[in-house]
Amino acid sequence: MKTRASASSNGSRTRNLFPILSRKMRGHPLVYLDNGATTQKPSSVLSAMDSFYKKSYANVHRGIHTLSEEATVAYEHAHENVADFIGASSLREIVFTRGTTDSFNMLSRMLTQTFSRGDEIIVSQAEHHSNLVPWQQLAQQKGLKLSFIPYDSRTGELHWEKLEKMISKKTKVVSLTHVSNVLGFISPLKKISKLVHDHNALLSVDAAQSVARLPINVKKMGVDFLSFSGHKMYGPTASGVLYGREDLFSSLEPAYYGGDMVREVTLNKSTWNDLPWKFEPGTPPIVEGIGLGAAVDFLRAYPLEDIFSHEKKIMAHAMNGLSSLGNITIYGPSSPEQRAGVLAFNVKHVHAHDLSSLLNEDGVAIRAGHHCAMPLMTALNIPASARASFAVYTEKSDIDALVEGVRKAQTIFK
Amino acid sequence: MKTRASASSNGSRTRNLFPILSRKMRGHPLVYLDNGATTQKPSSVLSAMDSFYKKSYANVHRGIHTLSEEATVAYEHAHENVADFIGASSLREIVFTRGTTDSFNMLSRMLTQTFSRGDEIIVSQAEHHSNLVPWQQLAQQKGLKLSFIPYDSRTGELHWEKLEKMISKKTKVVSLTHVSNVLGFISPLKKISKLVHDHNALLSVDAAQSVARLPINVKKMGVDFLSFSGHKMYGPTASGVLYGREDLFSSLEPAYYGGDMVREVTLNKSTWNDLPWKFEPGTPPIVEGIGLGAAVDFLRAYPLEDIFSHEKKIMAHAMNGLSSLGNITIYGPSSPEQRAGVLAFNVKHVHAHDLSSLLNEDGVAIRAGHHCAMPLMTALNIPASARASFAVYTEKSDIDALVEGVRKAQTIFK
Amino acid sequence: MNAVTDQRDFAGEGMYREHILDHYKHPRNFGEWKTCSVSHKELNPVCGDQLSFQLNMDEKGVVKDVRFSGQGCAISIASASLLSDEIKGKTIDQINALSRDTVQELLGVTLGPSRLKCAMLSLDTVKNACQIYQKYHAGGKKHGGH
Amino acid sequence: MNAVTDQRDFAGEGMYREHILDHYKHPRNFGEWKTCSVSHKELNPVCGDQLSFQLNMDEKGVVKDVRFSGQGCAISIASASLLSDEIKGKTIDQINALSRDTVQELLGVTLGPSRLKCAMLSLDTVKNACQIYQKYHAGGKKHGGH
Ligand SMILES: Cc1ncc(COP(=O)(O)O)c(C=O)c1O
Ligand SMILES: Cc1ncc(COP(=O)(O)O)c(C=O)c1O
Repeated sequence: MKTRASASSNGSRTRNLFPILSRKMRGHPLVYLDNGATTQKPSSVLSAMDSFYKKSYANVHRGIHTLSEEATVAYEHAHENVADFIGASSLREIVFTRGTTDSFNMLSRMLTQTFSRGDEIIVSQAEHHSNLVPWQQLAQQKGLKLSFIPYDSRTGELHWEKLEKMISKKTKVVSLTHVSNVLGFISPLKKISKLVHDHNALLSVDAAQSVARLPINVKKMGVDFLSFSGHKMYGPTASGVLYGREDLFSSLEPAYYGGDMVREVTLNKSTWNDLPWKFEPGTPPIVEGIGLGAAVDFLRAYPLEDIFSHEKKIMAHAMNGLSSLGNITIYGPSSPEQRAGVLAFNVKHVHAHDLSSLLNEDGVAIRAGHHCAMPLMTALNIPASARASFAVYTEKSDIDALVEGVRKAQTIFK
Repeated sequence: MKTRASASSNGSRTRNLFPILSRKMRGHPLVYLDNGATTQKPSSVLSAMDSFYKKSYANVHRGIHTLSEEATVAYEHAHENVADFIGASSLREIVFTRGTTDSFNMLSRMLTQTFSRGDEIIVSQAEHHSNLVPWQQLAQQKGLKLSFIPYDSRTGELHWEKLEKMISKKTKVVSLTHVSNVLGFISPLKKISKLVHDHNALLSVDAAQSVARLPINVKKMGVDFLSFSGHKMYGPTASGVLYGREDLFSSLEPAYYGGDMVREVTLNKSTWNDLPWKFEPGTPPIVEGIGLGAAVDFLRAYPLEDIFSHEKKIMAHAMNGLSSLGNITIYGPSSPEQRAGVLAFNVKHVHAHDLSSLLNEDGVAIRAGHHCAMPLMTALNIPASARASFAVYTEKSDIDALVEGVRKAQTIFK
Repeated sequence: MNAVTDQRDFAGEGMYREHILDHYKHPRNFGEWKTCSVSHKELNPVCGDQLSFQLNMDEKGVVKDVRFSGQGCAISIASASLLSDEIKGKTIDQINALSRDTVQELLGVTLGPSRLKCAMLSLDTVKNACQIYQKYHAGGKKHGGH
Repeated sequence: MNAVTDQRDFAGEGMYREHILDHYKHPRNFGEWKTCSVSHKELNPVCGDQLSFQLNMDEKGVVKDVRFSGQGCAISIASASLLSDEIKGKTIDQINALSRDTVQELLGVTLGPSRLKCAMLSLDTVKNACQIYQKYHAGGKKHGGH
């Protein structure tokens, strides 16, 4: 598991680890550039799940028989694996959820239970709906104030300086994306963390786009809560993580209830299980958790430093290639150095949907639309954009296919 | 898919469809009698998921490229398949959740949002924590009344007659298990439905234990909401269903928020997507949903009528075998005819944990504990019980191994 | 015209055949009248497409003429253009009978679920315009019990 | 004694060897005193097991004698019985140093995660009893900084 394979030098060997990438799309090789939506899965992750179902499957935590003991050990080990991967202290800080959205729904409910009317939540104008709508709805229901760090059209990032003026004694939590799923910028979390903690607020981070792109250490970055999805880090759907600092998790009341998260239940009263189980009601995503653990092993075999620099090279190649065509607008920071794996753009006279359909005819899969970030689209004053997003298996030739496809579209629509 | 295999006559052929059942446990064949906790998976379900990951995997609903279109069609088809399986009108009534517990958390939040202080919720003393703790906690938070249909020690079921006296104008919802996960009884849903609807209340049913054991038709049974888990019906973990009558679903506000469940989002306001997507925030359990669809195909190939009568024969064989040993207490209805697949019992002088450990040495997997139904254990005045629970692959020889193991335990502990 | 053949082969080659591009670049019946029998606008927030249709009806409830305007992708504009020709001379009942298959046949391609939404925006807009017209002209020919 | 070998081979054959059954059926130091230095009761709600321990300490903080009572499965009762013998003559620091491995060595089996909980109830109860004793006898030997 500790074998290191350099992502950049072994592009095509990496590709071979992903069964779906050998699929032909109408005769063309599959060029999958929709990794921001979800990544493909390596054989190691698929076989970890499949063989678990075939050899050790059972429900966890309460069974005494061998299968249940094995399942429990494997499931708990996956928590430890994730804890280690993001620099958490122990599995007590790792709650397995069903994805980033689930993490934010859970976290926002647990936190706002402790807030009072007039307390403030700060998010940004560039958040994915997943880190916006839960706070927005709960703020409305509970009379909380929701404020937004605005988009900065000069830098293609957020107006970071404004946070300093916005934050106050009323601010209870600041919840921000680590890497924007549209603009691709990387938030300066260390600085933000200091500012947030100086004001006795909490910092929650959306790592959906960053966890498989750059190294994360929650303690070094000073993050109090971290949310991410398994399916965007080479793991299965229906898996995800909510990390929380142990002292915070200990004092928070759960927001979801059911079996396994309880210690004692009477008809009218319940007490809660130990961490992290008090936040995992019902039969958990057992096999998905095991798949997530295998995805962590996969990511560890590169290291993330290499993936980060690999994707930066791909980014530079893509930004160059597209710009050279002319009539292309690229959103986000202009330097590839300040971006992580996500490239949104528009082609003059070609609607993003049409571009995506045309690219698809040549086997190139990109995303087109609002990327679940409608308020950002409003700020950018566009209804939709195209988005290419990269992964460990993305090669320069994939980018060449993209650029060639865009060129063709320009000809067709000129 | 429509090939019918009679479950009763083809016991051992059925066994061959489940890869894990060929595992040897310390030289013994695996006798898996913990199906109430979770069932094993047939090859068809495992390969549906594995090959989807290897051939058509992508995120659903918004992608324009071929993989995303294929994934969307497959995921939506799984909804239709489930709708058809339980007699729902269309996929608009089928929300994919992550399991029964998730369904109840979602449903209880959505409903109690519409209740007023003093309104009443009725559950029973025999509910799984999953259909108790969410209502209990929300009742407390919102000043609602929670009442309980009591356990009836004469029949081993619930005091059904009492519901008639309890129910009133204040009653907004009655939420009951279809098959008890401890007592094995089958609730008389048609009668209950009439009573509940006569009082303008809603009927929510926990079908976790019934959906893979007896035929269900929500319209014929008069059920307004139905919750169940994929992993207890030969499908994957992290999959589940919340069925809701379309008119009710249409008028309910969602309880969880995020991408994909919205139509339009501005910084301060959101509107919701069409049914059922307005209740499926974020990237849904895509592959799990497809696995669930494959599990439905599997169940359809028998029919459930046959599974039901097969499990009843197994039940009779087990009740006879255990009773003949003496010093055994069986919980629930005394006639196998009134039970579905679940058999809880205790052996005098042998703690259920020790029994389970001893059986495990001979490859027999049963459950021991409170089965996530602590209030029922209190009513039964026991701290724990053993539980054997059956499935389509359970054979008489499995029961013989169980009975022989219990006999051995009696000798050891005598 | 292409029949809907293999479910799995969405939007085969030639989705952007001359036909569609022609209607996109030179939409028929494009523009806006000052007055008309009924006008209606719809929006697809998912992709930002918006279409507005104006209908002129005769006393028998037949579409005499039509104009549309708006913005969107090639599929949505071409569908609107093709549909605007198609509905001329049709009764409201005939328009209500038009289906997603009609639109795909007009386009000459089979669309996957997401592009189908682009294509259906025009039909939805036209049908809703007809409904509004009927509501305000209930005195005329009633919506038959078919 | 069995060392913890293969993680995956929990509770191998002979989990109910004579040794454990003997301590279950004839628990040592079983019973209740009227008075003692400290007494403490713990409950495992998951399986309903409950154990109560009484300790008599000498002036140096050494366990002179012990009694336990309660109900539970064979593993929890046998662990309590074995542990009650083991702690006699030990200091509180020595008791605090006892681990889950100690208990498994006393039992002579390796337990899986759920049965381990049964086995650990006695050790948890004893350790918590010691902590309570120290709290109320803080004047004596302080809990060392190890
Ligand atoms: C009757 C009943 N309800 C609810 C549940 C909870 O299901 P899950 O753990 O899949 O959420 C179970 C299973 O444990 C059950 O047997
Ligand atoms: C930045 C960001 N946050 C949150 C999400 C939501 O993740 P999921 O859909 O897995 O819940 C996504 C992915 O769509 C994302 O890119």
